[in-house]
Amino acid sequence: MRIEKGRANKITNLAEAVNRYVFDGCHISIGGFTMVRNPMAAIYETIRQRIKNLHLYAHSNGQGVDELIGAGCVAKLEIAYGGNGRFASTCVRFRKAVEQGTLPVEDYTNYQMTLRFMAGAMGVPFLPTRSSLGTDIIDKWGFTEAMRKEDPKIPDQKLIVTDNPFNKSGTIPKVVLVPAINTDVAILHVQKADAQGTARIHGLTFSDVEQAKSARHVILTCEEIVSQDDLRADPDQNQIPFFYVDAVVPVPFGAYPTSCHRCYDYDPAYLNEYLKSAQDDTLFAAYLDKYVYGSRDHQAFLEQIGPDRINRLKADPRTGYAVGLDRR
Amino acid sequence: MRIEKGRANKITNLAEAVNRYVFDGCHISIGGFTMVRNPMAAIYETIRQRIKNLHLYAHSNGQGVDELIGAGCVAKLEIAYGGNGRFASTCVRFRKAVEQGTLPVEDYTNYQMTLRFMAGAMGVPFLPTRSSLGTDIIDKWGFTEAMRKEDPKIPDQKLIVTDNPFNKSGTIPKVVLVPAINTDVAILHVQKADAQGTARIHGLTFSDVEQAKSARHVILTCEEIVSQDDLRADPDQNQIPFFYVDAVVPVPFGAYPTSCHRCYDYDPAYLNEYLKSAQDDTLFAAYLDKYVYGSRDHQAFLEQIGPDRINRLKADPRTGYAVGLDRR
Amino acid sequence: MSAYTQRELMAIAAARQIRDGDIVFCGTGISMLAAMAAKHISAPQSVLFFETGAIDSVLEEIPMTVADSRVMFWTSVNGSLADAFATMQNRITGSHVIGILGAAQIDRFGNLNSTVIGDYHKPAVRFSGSGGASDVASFVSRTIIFMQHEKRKFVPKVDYITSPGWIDGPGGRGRTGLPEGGPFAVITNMGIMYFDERTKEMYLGGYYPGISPRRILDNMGFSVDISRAAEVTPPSDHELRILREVCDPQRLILGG
Amino acid sequence: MSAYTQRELMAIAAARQIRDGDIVFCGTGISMLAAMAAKHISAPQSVLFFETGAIDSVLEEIPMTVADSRVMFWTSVNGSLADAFATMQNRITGSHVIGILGAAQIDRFGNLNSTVIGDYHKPAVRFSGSGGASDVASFVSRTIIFMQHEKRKFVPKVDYITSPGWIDGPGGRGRTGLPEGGPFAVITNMGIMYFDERTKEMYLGGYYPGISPRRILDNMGFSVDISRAAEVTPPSDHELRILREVCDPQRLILGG
Repeated sequence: MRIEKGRANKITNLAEAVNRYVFDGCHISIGGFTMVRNPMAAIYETIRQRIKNLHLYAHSNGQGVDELIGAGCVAKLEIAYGGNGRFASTCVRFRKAVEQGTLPVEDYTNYQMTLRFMAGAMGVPFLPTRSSLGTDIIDKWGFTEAMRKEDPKIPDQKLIVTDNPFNKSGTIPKVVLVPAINTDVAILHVQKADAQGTARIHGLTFSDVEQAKSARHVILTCEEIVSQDDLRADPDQNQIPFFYVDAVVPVPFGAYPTSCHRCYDYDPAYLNEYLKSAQDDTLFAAYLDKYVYGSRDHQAFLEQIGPDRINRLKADPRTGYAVGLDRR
Repeated sequence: MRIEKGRANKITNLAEAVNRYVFDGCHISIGGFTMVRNPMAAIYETIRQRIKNLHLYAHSNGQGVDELIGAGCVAKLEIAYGGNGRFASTCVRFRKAVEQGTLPVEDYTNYQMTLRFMAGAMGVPFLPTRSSLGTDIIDKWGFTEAMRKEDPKIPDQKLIVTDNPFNKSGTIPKVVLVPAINTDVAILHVQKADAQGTARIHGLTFSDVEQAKSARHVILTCEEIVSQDDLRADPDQNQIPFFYVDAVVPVPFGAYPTSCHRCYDYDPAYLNEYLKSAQDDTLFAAYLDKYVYGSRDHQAFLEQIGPDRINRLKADPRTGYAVGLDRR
Repeated sequence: MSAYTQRELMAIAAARQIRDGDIVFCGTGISMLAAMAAKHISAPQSVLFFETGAIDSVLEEIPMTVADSRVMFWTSVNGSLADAFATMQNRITGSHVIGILGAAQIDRFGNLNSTVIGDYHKPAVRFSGSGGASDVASFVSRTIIFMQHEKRKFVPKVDYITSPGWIDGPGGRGRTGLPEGGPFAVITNMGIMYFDERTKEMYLGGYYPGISPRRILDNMGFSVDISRAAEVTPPSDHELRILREVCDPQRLILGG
Repeated sequence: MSAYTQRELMAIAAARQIRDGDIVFCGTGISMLAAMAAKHISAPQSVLFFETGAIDSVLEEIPMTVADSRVMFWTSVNGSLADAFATMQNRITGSHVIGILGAAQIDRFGNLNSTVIGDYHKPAVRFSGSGGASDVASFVSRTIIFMQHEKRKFVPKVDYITSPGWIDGPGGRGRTGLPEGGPFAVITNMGIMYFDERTKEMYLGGYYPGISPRRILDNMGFSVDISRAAEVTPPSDHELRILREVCDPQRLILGG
């Protein structure tokens, strides 16, 4: 780590970062939530590099998860919510893959997935919660015994219900223990980072910080590289220390078509077009060819979308989003 | 809570707040760390109101803890560190009380106490850690079985060492489960709060946020009451939502003689004088008479200290502390 | 009194269930709209709260996800998922949170399915899954549920229990180790169902103008007591104006 | 070569143990001073890290507590106790943290007592207790320990194990369930002790100029191997200048 994660200048390009840290069969998580602050540029680059068999962990990453599944990059999924807000009550490529039986899924809740990342970040094997007692989230396991045996990275049990050993008052009879997640790589998109990798997220952090700390390697894409002094003048506002980070990649609009608080909004037109394409395999293949494989990089992708559409998404400084944007 | 902790204007005076929420025998925690951001004004008011038999929880609150113990307010103590930085490798009144056998103490580590507040805040009965395995922190209990039986607020076990039920990889064979703390009241001193109780802490938060969320009632003293809009213009920087808070008390220099980041430094002269007085019961009684009982309120206390000394402690805006202060 | 759509009526019916001062956990869509409407109509002191960590949001525009930048505006605190769920699991704050949820299936005890239709391992239909729904249903004091009134959705036994209701009736939650609290009301396109204090079973509390209790029973896979049902007061012009002009002028949630 | 005090020598001896790039957990006092000196002399890339949540502090003045505003200045991140300890318990970052601790008693395996002298329930002397020391000693890869060389402090058996060392020797930590790693060096007022790779027992690695290994043994409650001991190079003028002029001009830690 002294070499990889130390004070070195970690700025690199996206193709290089993805090529180095995202590999066939790796265990991975991505930051953001539904159509907000997903590391889309890195996700499209992963698809472009045709990296397969990912073991993907997510709480509610709608758009990023659905595109990775649709492009055939995902072999196993542990997730809480396969939807995308108002743009997809259930993500279409996710739904198709599960209904066709091609994608093994393990279901948890958003809090359980968050606690699992937190446990990994804390270096403990599990964390307790009272969530989902009495439900099929406890009783029904998506991953078979065999799958759990053969992959040393997956815990041998989905979760464990146990009596509360401190149950003196009797108010909390039982808890659910959820196992830690320790990924090979986490990819996050943030507003600001410096060359060493200290990062500042504006707005809600979701479980991005826990994801970064539970991963062996961290790729940060950011809207803007700022000077170390800019971030250190008010360190209360920074969330990720540089020594957790391996690669820093400046990618303006790197979350597009998802939103990035204080920078730009999600693109309803794109998300609606995606939803239409996702319904049909031929249309979806054409979608990937046009926007993902058909773009050399994120810059080229944005050029396809065109500056007019992009500019309409720019955030209003008072609110942090594009006020009055037509979101139909 | 809708009544107590809702949107009401919670601004009150310190005598009223302490009288209402700090009672004989209550379980209490205070914010800060060693001689930094302790809620000293509220602590002196608690001493002044001669509230006794407190069950006090602290990780490393040096000055506040030692004054409460010295004034005879504390019946039981759960703590990690009874020191005060360079001003007392071991707090003197704490040391005397324990050596004289008048103060039952339960020893934990700083991380364990932090996890215990966090468990209370999260509403779970315990949290796991690998800390202190193989030590006497595990084996030796300060509170007797009888004490633990008679007080329903104390868990029946200090902590529990258990096998890791997810021990597939064998890397983490055992964990220590530390029990949640749920206090009757937490008292914190912060830099900024609004009338509803939304709070912003500048600099390190220690375990103040977890303490607030694990308490039934919260008293916030603050350097400054600011408008709701001031805090809401950048909510990323606020840590405590108003609905956790019961009372908001504006007390400039409310942490004095401890420090408050960006506002003022600790007062070495006061802390050295305190240390000298603490060595001797007669001197200490005189100390309490002069500074605590001898002051009508915190304002009167500060007047005893005098504006020259106070002004020397004022923080330099660049660093947040009093640069070049004589700290010998 | 002006005409209104079913969706408008549902949003208003739910909004009326929110007490002033409640901390309201909102999901995406109509649940958010109901909370927003209540805030502007009958519960100005209520707190809009999102699982993503936004506490006491000021919604100048309707969000399209609980993570939308629109929920981050002018809040008391912008935190994280961990903070938000801890606030609901917390014994003091959690008891003052009311949750609004939707689902694909519901049974007589208010247990919800939002995961699969059919066998979990070979689903005929796959839905989004829990998200934060099971957490909320586990932790908070009262939940309000949005449903479409159809036989295949009100079923004797849900295909998969995603979010716990009253489990199997009186004492059911206690036996599983869940905190107290549970489903309070079910708002549908035809009426409002409540749960009996004693039996924890669903009963018809109200039917919308022009819809008979009988017709509601015809749209359920199990029968419920209709003896306590009364006609629901239709939305007032004021309620409709707030809903249409203040909350969702683009009809993003209300639809056409 | 200029004269120097014992404390100055101890601080420099400890500073020399810090590798460039280490994440250095600092306690209050001489341990902080040693880390600050190393940063200015031999380990400019090292990270000063405090249990209070300050990460990569820029110390323009020596702090008098790990919570001092001086540790909050120009950091990478200002967090909380929970963040700081998680960073040490974390399997990836924790393995790169080196901890510097002090204690009242130490045994041959580097187990430390900073809690009581005598019976825990009726102590003759009460000390501060663990603070973060037991956490650090449990989690991190290497710890450096400051001690005064006295018979009553180097004891066959400590009165209370506050912070785990190598427990009872080879495999001891594994048997208790602790992570790998453990005590690395003990810096005293007379010399430097290391721990044998195989037996995990303390041995004398270095003695200060003018102090014989024999005299060191006379000041210990148990005997150790002295066959590997060499004289410690005294502090250079450069090291002393940095220590005195840059790190602690008020001699707050160095003393008179």
